[in-house]
Amino acid sequence: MNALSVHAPVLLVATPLLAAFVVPLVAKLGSTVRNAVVGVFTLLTASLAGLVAANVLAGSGAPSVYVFGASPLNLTLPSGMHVPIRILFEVDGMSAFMILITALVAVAATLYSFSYFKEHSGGEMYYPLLFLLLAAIFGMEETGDLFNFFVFLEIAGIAACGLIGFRPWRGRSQEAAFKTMALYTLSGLFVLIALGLLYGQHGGLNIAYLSSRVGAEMLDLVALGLLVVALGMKAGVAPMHMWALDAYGEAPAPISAVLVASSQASLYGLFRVLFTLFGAAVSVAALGWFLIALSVLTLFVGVTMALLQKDIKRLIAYGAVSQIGYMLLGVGVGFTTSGSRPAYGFVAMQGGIFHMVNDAACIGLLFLAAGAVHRASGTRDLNRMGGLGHDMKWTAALFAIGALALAGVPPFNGFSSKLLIYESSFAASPILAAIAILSSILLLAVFMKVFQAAFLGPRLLENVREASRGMLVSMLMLAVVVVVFGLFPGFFVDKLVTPAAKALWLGRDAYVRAVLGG
Amino acid sequence: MKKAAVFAAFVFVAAFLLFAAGRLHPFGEPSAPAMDDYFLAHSQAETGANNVVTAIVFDYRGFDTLGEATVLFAAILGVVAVFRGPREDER
Amino acid sequence: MRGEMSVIVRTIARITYALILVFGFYVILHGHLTPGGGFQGGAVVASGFALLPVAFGAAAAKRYLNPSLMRHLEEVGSLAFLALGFVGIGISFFYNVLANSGSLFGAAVPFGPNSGILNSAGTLPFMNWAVGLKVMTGLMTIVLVLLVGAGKEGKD
Amino acid sequence: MNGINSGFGAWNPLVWTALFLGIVAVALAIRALGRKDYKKKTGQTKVYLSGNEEPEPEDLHVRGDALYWGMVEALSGYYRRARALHTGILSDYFAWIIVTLGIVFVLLAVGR
Amino acid sequence: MGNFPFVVAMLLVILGLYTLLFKRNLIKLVIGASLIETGVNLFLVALGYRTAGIAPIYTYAPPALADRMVLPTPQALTLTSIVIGLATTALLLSFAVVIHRHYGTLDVREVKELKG
Repeated sequence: MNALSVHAPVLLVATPLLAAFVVPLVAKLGSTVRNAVVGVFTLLTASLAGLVAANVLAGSGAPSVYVFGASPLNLTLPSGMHVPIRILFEVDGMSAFMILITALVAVAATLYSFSYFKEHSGGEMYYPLLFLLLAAIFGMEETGDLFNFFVFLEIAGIAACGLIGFRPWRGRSQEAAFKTMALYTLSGLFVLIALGLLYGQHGGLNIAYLSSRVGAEMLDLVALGLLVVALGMKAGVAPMHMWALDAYGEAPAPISAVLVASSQASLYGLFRVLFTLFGAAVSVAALGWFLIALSVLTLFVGVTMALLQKDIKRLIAYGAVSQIGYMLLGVGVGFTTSGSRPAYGFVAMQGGIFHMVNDAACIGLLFLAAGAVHRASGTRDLNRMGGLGHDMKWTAALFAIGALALAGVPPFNGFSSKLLIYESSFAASPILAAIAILSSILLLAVFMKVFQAAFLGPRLLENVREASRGMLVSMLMLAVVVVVFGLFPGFFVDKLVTPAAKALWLGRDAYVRAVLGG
Repeated sequence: MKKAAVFAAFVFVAAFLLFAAGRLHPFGEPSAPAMDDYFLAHSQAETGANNVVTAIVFDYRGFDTLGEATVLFAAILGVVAVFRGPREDER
Repeated sequence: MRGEMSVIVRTIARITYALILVFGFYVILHGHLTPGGGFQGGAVVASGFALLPVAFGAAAAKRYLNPSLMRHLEEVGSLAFLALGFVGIGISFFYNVLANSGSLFGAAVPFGPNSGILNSAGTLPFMNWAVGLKVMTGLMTIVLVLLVGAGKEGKD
Repeated sequence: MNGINSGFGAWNPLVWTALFLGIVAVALAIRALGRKDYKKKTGQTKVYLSGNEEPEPEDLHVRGDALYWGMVEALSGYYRRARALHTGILSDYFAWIIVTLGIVFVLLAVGR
Repeated sequence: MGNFPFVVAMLLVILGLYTLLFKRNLIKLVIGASLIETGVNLFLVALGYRTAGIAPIYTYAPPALADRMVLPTPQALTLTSIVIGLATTALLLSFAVVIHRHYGTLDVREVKELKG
C-alpha cells in the first residue's frame, strides 16, 4: 500500500479542515478564486473518501486501524499494555458506507451552493462552516474513540447551527438555530456523562477496549441509556424529532441536504453503540422493541404531519424524519433478533442500511429542488404556488423522481430498500410491515400534493425562471444516483450494503480484535 | 397535569443519575488507572514534557485538541455570521 | 459598556493590562513545564484584552483591536496547529518528530521530578504557541463581535 | 447480480421496467385507436358545463391545502392532538427528551 | 459516603436539567446548559482524583509524592470540554440576542413561530 492509501483516513478529515482554515484567507482575493479553491478541496475530499472506501471494501469490510502519533502507525497497544492509549481511527465496512454517502451529499451540496449563494454575502463564512460540518461528519464515521466521537459530534453541532442561523435577517432561522443548538448541547452533554461513567469504571476511552470490558451492570446500562437517547435525538427519532423540522425547514437548501447526512452520522453512532460497544454485553430485547416502537412512531408521525404542512421545506423535513423511522425499523428488527440471528434479521439490517443511501439521495434531491423552487418563486408557501412546471420543467421532473423514489414507487431506489424492510419486518411482526407500507402510501399522497400544488395547474406566478445550471447539475447528480441504485440494486447490495451490514451484525469481534489483538 | 408528568420523569432521571454517581468507585481510588499510569510513567521519556496534562492534550490526544480548536473556530464563524451586515433579498 | 468607566478603573486597567499580558505569555511559553498551556494562557491574555472595552468603552477598544484582523490571526493559528499535526505525517499524523531528537526543543528529559528544561518536549511548545495565538484572538473576536453586534439594537 | 433476493421474495427492476414499458406501449397503442379528427380550439373541444361560463384557469387550480381536506377532516381528532403536541416551545422539546430517557432507563432496569 | 463528590457533581447536572425544563427565559436556558456543562466537567475531574495526590506535573514535584499523582486524562478531557462549552455558550447567546431583536421577547413560550 502506498503512503496515500495508508494516510487516507486522516487526510479525509484533515483536508476539509485545511479547506475551512484556508478559505477565509483566500476569500480576500475575490469570489472566483474562493469558489475555485472550494471546488478543488471538495473534489479532493470526495476522492479521498472514495479511496478510503475502496481500500476497506477491497478487504471485504475488515476494520483497518490508524493510530494518531504512534510509531509505527498501527501500533494500538504499547508493549505490556492492554489499553489503547492513543486516539485511533477504525474504518470498517459500515464506516466506508457512511463515508460514501457523506461524500455524495457533500459534492452535490457544494456544487449547488455555488449558484444558490452567488449573490449573497458571507461566503467566506459559509463555505468554511460547510467544510467543518463535513469534516466532523467524516470524523464521526471514522473514529474509534468515544471522546473523539464526542468532539466531532460537537463540531458538527456548532457548524450546523452556524449554518442554520446563517440568514440572520430571518427571525425564524434564528429561532430554529437556537432550539437546535440547545438540544445539540444537551445531547453532547449526555454523551459526555455516559463517557465519564464508562471511563470511571473501565479506565479507557477506546470503543473496542470498552466493548471488551462493559457488562450488564447497572452503571454501564445507564451509560447505554444516555447514549441511546442522545444519539437518537440527534438523529431525529420521534418523539425527539421536533428540532429536525425546524432545522431542516429553516436552513439554506444545500445545508438541509447536508444536515440529513449529519443526522445519519448520529444514527450510525447509535448503531455503533448498540452493535459494537454494547454488542456482546447487552441483549435487552425490551430495548430492541422500544426502538422498533419509536421507529414506527417516527414513521407515522412524520408522514401524517407532513400532510398538513403548507411550507414546502418543512413538509420535506417531515418526510426526512419519517425516513429515519424506516432505517431505525430495519436495524431495530436486526438488533432485536441479534440474539438468535435468524435469516430475516440480516435482511432487515441490509434494508435499513441500504435505505440510508437511498434516503440521502432522495431527500437531498427534494431539498435541493425545494430550494430551487423557493428561489424561483420567492415563496415557500404551497398555497401561493402553482403552475411552476410551465417554466421549470427540469426542476419539476427531478422533483418528481425524488418524490416517487422517496415514496417507494418502483423502479426507483426507495422501493428496493423498503422491500427488504417490509419483508423482514413482516417476519418479525406483520403489524410492523403493515404500518410501514401504509406510511409509504401516505408519503406518496403527500408528495402528490406538493407536486400538484407547486408544479401543475395554470401559471399563477410571474417572472419565474428555470433554476441555474449549477443547481440543475447537482440535482441531476443525485437523480442519477436514485435511478442507478434503483435499476441495479443487487449490485449495490452485494458490494456496499452487505459488507456494512456484516460489519455491524457480525463484525463486533473483528472490530475488537483489530485494536486489542489476539 | 402535563407539567406533573414531566416533573415525575425528571425526578426519575435525576434518581438514576444520582444512583449512578453513588455506584461509582469510591472517590480518590480510581478503579482502572492503567492508561493514566502509562501516561505518568512515559510522558517524560516519550514526549519530553514535564507537564503530563500538556503531553496528553497535545501529543497522546492531540487530535482531540485539533477538534477543540476547530470548535472555537466554528463558533467564531457562527457568531460573526449572525452579527454580519444588513438584510439581503430573499430570492 | 458604551462609554468609559471612572478614572480609578482606567488607571488600574492601564497598570494591570501589561501584567496580565505578561503572565499570559508566561503561561503559554512554559506550557509543557508548569501548569497551564496554550488554552489557559490564551484565555488569560484574552481577559487582559477584554479589560480594554470594559474600562475604555467598546469604541475605543475597537480602535486598538481590529476584529477582522483578530479573526484572520485566529485562522493563522488554526492553520499552524494543523500544519504541526501534518509535520509527523511521515510516520503518523500528530507524531512528535522533534521530541528527544537533540535539536530544537529536543532535549531528553530524565524521569522523575526535576527543575524543568525549557528546551524539551518537541513540537509541543509550538503547538502551545499556535493554540495560544488562536485562543487569545478567538476569544477576543467573540467578545468584540458580541459587544459591537449586540449594541446595534433594532437595525431592521 | 441485478435483482435482490431477500429469501422471501425477489425483485428485479430491469424485468419490471421491461414489463412496464410493454404495458405503456400497449396503452399507447390503445390510445392510437381513438378518433383523430378532433380539431383543437374549435367548438369540438370546448368545455360545456351545462351552459354555464367556463371558469378562469386560475380559479380552477386546487391549492395545496385543499387537496386532502377530506382526509384531514376525517382524521381531525388525531390531527388536533398531533398538532397540539408540536407546540414549538423549547421546554416541551426538552420534556420529551427527559420522558424518553426515563422510559429507556426503566426498560434497561427491568429488562436486565 | 465514599463518593460524595460525584453525587455533588451530578446534583449540579440535575439542577441544570431542572433549569432547562422549567425556566421560561432563553438566557436562563443558556445558564442551565452551562450549569450542566460545569457539573459534567466537575464529574470528569473528580473521576481522576487520587487521595492525597498531587498535580501530574513533574517540574519541582515533591519527590516523596511523585508516585502519587492524580490521573491526567480527565483533566485533558475537561480542558477540551470547557472550550466546547464556551463555544456553544457564545453561539447560543448570540442567537438569543438576534431572537430578541426579531421577536421582542425572550420568553420561551412566545418564541414559537415554528410549530405544527
